[in-house]
Amino acid sequence: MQLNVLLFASYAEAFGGSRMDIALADDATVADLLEELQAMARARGLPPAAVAVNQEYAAATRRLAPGDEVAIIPPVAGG
Amino acid sequence: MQLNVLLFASYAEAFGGSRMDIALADDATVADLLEELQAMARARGLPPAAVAVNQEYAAATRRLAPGDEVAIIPPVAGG
Amino acid sequence: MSRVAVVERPLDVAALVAEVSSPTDGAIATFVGVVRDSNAGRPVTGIDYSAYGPMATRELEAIVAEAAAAFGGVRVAVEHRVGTLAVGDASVIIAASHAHRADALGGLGFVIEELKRRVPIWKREHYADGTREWVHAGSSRSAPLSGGVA
Amino acid sequence: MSRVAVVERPLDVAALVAEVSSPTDGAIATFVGVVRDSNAGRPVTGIDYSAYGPMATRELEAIVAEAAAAFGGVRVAVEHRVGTLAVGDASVIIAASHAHRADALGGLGFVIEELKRRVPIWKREHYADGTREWVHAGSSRSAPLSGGVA
Repeated sequence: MQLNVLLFASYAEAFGGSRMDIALADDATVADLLEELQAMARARGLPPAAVAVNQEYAAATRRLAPGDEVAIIPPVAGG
Repeated sequence: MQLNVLLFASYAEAFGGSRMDIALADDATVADLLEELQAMARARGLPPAAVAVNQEYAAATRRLAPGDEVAIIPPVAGG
Repeated sequence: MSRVAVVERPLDVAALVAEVSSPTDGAIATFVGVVRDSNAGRPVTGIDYSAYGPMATRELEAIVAEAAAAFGGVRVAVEHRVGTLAVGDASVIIAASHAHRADALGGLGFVIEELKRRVPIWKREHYADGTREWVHAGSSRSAPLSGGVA
Repeated sequence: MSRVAVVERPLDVAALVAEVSSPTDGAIATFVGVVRDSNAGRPVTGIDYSAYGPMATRELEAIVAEAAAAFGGVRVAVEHRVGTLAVGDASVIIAASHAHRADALGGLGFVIEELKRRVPIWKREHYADGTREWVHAGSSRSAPLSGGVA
């Protein structure tokens, strides 16, 4: 499964854009996506991030589907 | 000692004005003033009040002096 | 730094926010007290507010000084209106400004609670049936330092 | 009853107060977040705010619904600004209205804390020396439901 994830803030800056393609197994979960990102993020000195699926924070065990809107959520700093 | 005390709110309404003369012993304290007022207030169904001397809440043991600005402070309801 | 006043004109929340704001501060918390259309189930049409003006000002000054001491130097502006107010009119506005939100919010809460507890201001509600009544919600707590009457 | 928005224009505290006010309500509490001129000792000249707009709106809607459930139906308006803000500009305004002050103040505090904890909005500070940096104050708490990266 090819996912096109949304990137924001420090992640968008580090990866050079607001979207990035990531290849995952067809039965991949949020945890698998995070593992895939982990080495890339660490190499760039990025802080821990969360994942949102269809505009809601997603549990690590959640299965991803090709049509999902998947976003990497760096530590928030609103207010 | 003749005191001219300031009245507010329900006390001013009940006693018909914003000031009232009260005769007290020359060594009278705030407690003596409250005792003097007590029967009058109770007869009119007024709520418990505090006394301020020179624009500050006064302890019951405080001695009153002829030049003091003395005020009867009904329960406050600002805000 | 702080300012308090008892006034006879309409209050303006934006003016108080502007007054307390500062380039060093990241948080401004405000409280607006408003005349509402009922109290304890009775329809209210308006409220007369009156004050022992000089003492109310002194108490408010003491309260904002205590707030600054307790909440990291929080800067506060308070205006309380007196006179006859209609439903929807603001009776009091408090604005508290600080570098950080904890002290702005803490200072705000402190000032409104102390104001209601001890500032010599009174109100008489006007009801829809034409009657009027003094509101004595805080009776016992209004006498912090002397004995009660009656 | 409540309303939330992520906007690209200046914010107006008086407008939000007017929006939440109601004849049944006696208390309106507001919070204004403002860009300040320093952070952790470094001179700041401005902040870029960005958001994951649709999710930020959904989270804010969830937060004001939770506030209403926890604080007696408190009515809340929230606007968060995004874009490049200068020192002194308001980045967020929250207004909370209720019959009584405890729920207005309680609802206000709840909304600002939850907003900072979970709404997907980010900021990059501009410093006087020309550098810029992402602010990641709430790192660990920003991942309430999934594991962290790196």
